[in-house]
Amino acid sequence: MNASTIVANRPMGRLRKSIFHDTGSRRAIVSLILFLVFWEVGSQSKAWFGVQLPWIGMVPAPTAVFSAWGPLLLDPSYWQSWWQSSYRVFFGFIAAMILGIPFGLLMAVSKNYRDTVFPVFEIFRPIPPLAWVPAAIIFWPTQEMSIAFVTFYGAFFTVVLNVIGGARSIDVRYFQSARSMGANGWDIFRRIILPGTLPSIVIGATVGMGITWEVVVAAEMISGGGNSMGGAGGGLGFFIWNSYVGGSYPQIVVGMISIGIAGYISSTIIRWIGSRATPWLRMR
Amino acid sequence: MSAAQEIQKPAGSGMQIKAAEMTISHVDKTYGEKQFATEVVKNCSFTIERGKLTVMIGPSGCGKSTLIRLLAGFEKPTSGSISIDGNKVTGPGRDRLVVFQESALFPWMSTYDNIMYGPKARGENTPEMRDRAEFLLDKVGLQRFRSKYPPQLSGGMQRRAELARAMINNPEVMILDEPFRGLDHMTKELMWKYYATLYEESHRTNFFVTTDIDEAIFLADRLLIMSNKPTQVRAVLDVDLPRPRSLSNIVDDDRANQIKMEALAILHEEAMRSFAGGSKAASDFIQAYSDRVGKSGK
Amino acid sequence: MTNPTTTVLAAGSELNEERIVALLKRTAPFEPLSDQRLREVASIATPVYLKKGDLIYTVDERSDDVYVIATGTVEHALGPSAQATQLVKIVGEADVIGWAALLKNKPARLAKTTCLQDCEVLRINGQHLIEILAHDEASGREVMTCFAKMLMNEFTVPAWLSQVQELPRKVKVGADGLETANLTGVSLTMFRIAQWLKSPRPYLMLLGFTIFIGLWYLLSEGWHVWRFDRLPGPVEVWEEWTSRNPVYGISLFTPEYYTHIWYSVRRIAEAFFLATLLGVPFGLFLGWSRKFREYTFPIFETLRPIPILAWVPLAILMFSGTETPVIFLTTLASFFATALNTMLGVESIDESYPRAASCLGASKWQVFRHVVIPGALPHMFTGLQISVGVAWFSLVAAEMVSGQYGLGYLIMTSYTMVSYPTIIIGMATLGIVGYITSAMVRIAGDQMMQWRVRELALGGSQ
Amino acid sequence: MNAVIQSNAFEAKQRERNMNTKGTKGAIRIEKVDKVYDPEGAAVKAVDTCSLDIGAGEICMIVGPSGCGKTTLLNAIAGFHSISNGTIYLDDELLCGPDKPKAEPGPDRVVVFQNGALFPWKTNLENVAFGPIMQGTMSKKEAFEKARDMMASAGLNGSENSYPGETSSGVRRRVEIVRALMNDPKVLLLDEPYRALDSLTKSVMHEALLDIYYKNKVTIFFITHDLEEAIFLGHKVVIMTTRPCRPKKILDVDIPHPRDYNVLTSKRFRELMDETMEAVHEEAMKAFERGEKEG
Repeated sequence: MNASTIVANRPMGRLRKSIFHDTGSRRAIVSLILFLVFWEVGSQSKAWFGVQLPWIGMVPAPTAVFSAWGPLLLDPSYWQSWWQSSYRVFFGFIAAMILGIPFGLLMAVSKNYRDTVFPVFEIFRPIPPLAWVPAAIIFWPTQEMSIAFVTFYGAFFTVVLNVIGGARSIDVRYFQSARSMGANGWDIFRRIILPGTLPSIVIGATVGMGITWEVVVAAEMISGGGNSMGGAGGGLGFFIWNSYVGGSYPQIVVGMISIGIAGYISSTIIRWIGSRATPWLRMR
Repeated sequence: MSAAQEIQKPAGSGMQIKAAEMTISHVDKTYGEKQFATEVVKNCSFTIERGKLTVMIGPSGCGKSTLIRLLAGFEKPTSGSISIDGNKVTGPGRDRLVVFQESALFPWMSTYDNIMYGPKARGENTPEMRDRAEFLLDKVGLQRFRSKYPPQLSGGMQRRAELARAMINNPEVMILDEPFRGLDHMTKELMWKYYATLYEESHRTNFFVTTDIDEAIFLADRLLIMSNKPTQVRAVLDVDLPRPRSLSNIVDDDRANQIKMEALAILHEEAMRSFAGGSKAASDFIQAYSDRVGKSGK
Repeated sequence: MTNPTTTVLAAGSELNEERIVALLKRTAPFEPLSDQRLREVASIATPVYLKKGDLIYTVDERSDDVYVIATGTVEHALGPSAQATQLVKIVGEADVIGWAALLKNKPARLAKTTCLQDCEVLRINGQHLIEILAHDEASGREVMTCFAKMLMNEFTVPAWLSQVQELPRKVKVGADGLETANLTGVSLTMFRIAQWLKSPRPYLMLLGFTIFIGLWYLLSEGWHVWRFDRLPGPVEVWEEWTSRNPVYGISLFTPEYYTHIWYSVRRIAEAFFLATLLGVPFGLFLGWSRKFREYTFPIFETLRPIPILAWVPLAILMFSGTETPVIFLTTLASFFATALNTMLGVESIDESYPRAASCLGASKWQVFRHVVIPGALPHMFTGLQISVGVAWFSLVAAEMVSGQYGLGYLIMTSYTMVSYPTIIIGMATLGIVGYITSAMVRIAGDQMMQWRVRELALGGSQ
Repeated sequence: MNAVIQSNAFEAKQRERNMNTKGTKGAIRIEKVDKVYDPEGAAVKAVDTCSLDIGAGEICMIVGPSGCGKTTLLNAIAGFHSISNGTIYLDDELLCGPDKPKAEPGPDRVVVFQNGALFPWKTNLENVAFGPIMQGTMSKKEAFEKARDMMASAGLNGSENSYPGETSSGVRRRVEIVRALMNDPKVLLLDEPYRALDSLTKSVMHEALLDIYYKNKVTIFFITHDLEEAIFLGHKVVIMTTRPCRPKKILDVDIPHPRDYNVLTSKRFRELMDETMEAVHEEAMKAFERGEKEG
């Protein structure tokens, strides 16, 4: 074989390559199927073998989950739960971005402001957002507002920290070149600090989105579950809790998977917006 | 600046080239306080002559970058004065422009936007400026890459874009801090040619910092050899080689080699001098140097 | 400083100029000098006569002079701080000692030199010697080169960075020559504190806290602003917290308070330990073996987006009792963070490291042990820090929903019992304990990555 | 302290004696090697029918523009990459060929990497002793002892217990070369090791490398894009074409070893520079222009 034959073999090469690439996804499929089978066998162990396996034996089987899911898809209250949770996530998240970005930028730009505010900010940070739930319920007039507050709080710190980190990691040479080309403070803020911080804002938003979902679910479970606010207005977190309380165990898993899907979709959206906003990071 | 002289006006650029002269007299720069103070620049005086390419060479870590920050006005000297055409430098200004080590192109702007940054920032987004940007894009051969972002450009192209970004602002003094550092040797040589041509066409006042002796000799009109920390000028050599220069001529040329030897001798001595408190690079150098002394049988 | 033990005899001694020049000629560093220069050197040399056991100089004295030994032998013992290749050696005729006097920064003496016999020694002022050498650049340079070489051969770099705390007075000797380091640990810290107090930072910080607490006070207790009046104010909280006889039953003086803290901390410790034990090896294998990753990562990624709290009912179903579900949830949260970051750590290792190891003859397993694990450490510890934070997050949530005792439980029950100040006490305690645990992880990380700490310390100091 | 000077004289003599005899092992024969990269089916030819003979104990300098495929060749010899065609022999033993596209990496061919690959988590001494300990050819104690000796003879005593991150880049490069030599390799493969150094430090490093070479006589396969460096160090300079990479011109440098810095301004050196400069620049220009197209 010489060089020319290799080059001529390119289509073959491409085919081989694609098969090779496939081993990755094939293995993924294999492993996911194995996982489902294991889960099914484990859950059905009592029915099939008469011996209940520990832990996994208590989990509803995938077949039960799917059969419970079917009717739910036609149930408007299920979709209302989706809507409720997404709505809360959206507003909590937007609020965190709207307040967190300027707050972080201000801290990054003004040293005095940072020295004053940051220590106070730091003592709040290690307090988990859910610890705020009771205080929020006491303070805010409606339960909806207290959930929104805790949601906002969860994402806020991540966003602010990322903005500060991003703004402070901008290469000092960028400021120096801008200044030596005659830029004023406002121009530096608008054209250097803002775009320079954008990648970190995107990262902060992606992480913050994940946290928001965690918080929303928890808040819904604690407030909706603890208080009998009830009904379909509780969101997916409450849906899970309600299924548990009502004894319809397969629905718990349906709720979990739904939240997983919702979380995945929202972070994909954030990532997509992020990559549109930072085209220079998409090299080539 | 009123005292700046108009030297020449290359066809097509639509720019009036102004060139200024900078004087650095008895400048000291100290960081830290009391027993923690480090003197980086000490009693340093020299002039960057009008319309000439002054190259400063010294071992790495000798405080050249500090000097550049002082010249650009990003920092203030502890004592002494820096003036441009007789006016004291108090802060950064558009009469002086710095091109940095590695690339400092804004990664979030396309090549064209980067070049136009200066004019836009000053609110001079005029047709005249846009023409000038086009002219410079052609000049550095980046017309086809105008809408690419810097990470999409090769190292050599980034440096060329950076030169264009600096030139559009028509600075009276251009300050370049090891602008070709990090490029591979061959690309570097090509960049020297590019840069030398740009300089020969306009004869701005240029101040160029490097650690590479070949680069220095190829480019310089005047060569300042710096001492180790605290930085001072050790020697000034006039590089009186004819322009335009070509690399193969420089390798052959006896005069160029003579200057090179002269400069090397001073640099070696400088490294020697600093062995007690100097940079690591210098102490490496010393060691090899002393090995050589041993080798030649003394 | 003068040495009390040395005796300088009057002029007209046995060491005349001729002998001195002849001696200097034989002395290694002075060889390149011309006769005339040697004579100049001789003119500034003072002959000194010493008895057996006399001290020429000792550690930490000021170094002004260089000594050339004319007759006799001298024991040259370097102090422990010098980190020399050879601590004690005997020097004799035509040897030079005390060249610290020639160094730029004039470091203090590094060694103790004792005469082993009666000796004749030349004392040469270092400053004057350099002045003479400066007259004659070419050969002067060679003399200095020779000194430089002697220096390089004799010293090693001290581990001064790791000794900052113990050594009150240390001397930095390194590839970059000699310099006195008056930057001792203590004085440096003092200096930094002084700088800090001089800067506006501490006062601004104080201002920040004042504003925060002041606002809180005014809104809740001072002016009773709408809705804020429902929150307990700082005074009320503080009084409750430090009361020996708390109104709502929880304060610094009630054992119950510590029971709650103990429960939470114990759960965190258990969960964190379990998650690290499982997550680190899992993450390492994920990053190291492509096959392993392709088989297991999809499952990992399917489960990861499900919020931890969504697991609560399932956890209650799967595990009996109230304690195990809480531990399970907390462990699960930490596990994801640890495993993911460890995997990223392995992926971040520059491919030339495993290549270098394999071309030095390391087997696959050795590469894993010596390259993959240490290389992934920095990311791994970032992961562990995140993991502690996440653990607290889920612990509090889990304690609120189910479980007994613990700070989350305390906050929730205080809410239902309408003992509002206790809620704030619980939150503040959570903040403090949470901060301490993550600081502990950070310190452990620094301990395990000395190489990184030292690298960063150096980067910061230069 | 006279001893210092004396031992130098002794070493110099030793060196002169060694000078005339090149090493006896480590000859590399590269025959018609091709390498095609195939990312997503788009075949990119990195190396094209490349044949090259490197004698035992020779310093062979490979010059070519960045990204021309020199490193691919080095990776093939080291055993990090497979080749598509052709054969490579080391001392008449097959390293890789049609039936065995990828060589086994081993301690007989040690690579010094472009950005340095000293393990930052091990001290310099542990790094140097790494090879023998891994191979199990020495006990830990022996390995450390030998490492200490080797470092001392390369003028590196003093940095044994520092971590690489604490030492200067020049020292790091020397430690890395010593780490390679610890394994008594037949071939030393250097991939632009001095690229990131400033030119003063670089000149020091060249002499240090020659010093080590005079003591050890290993075959050196050295990739660079600096022609001056190539002629100063090499017995043989191979100028490569830009991608796909193939020898364009092979130059024997007839300046006698040992060399020192005076060589740089000697007449013969300048002649050699002249002779090759054009060829190199032609290729650099090609790569430069193509770099634009690729962008």
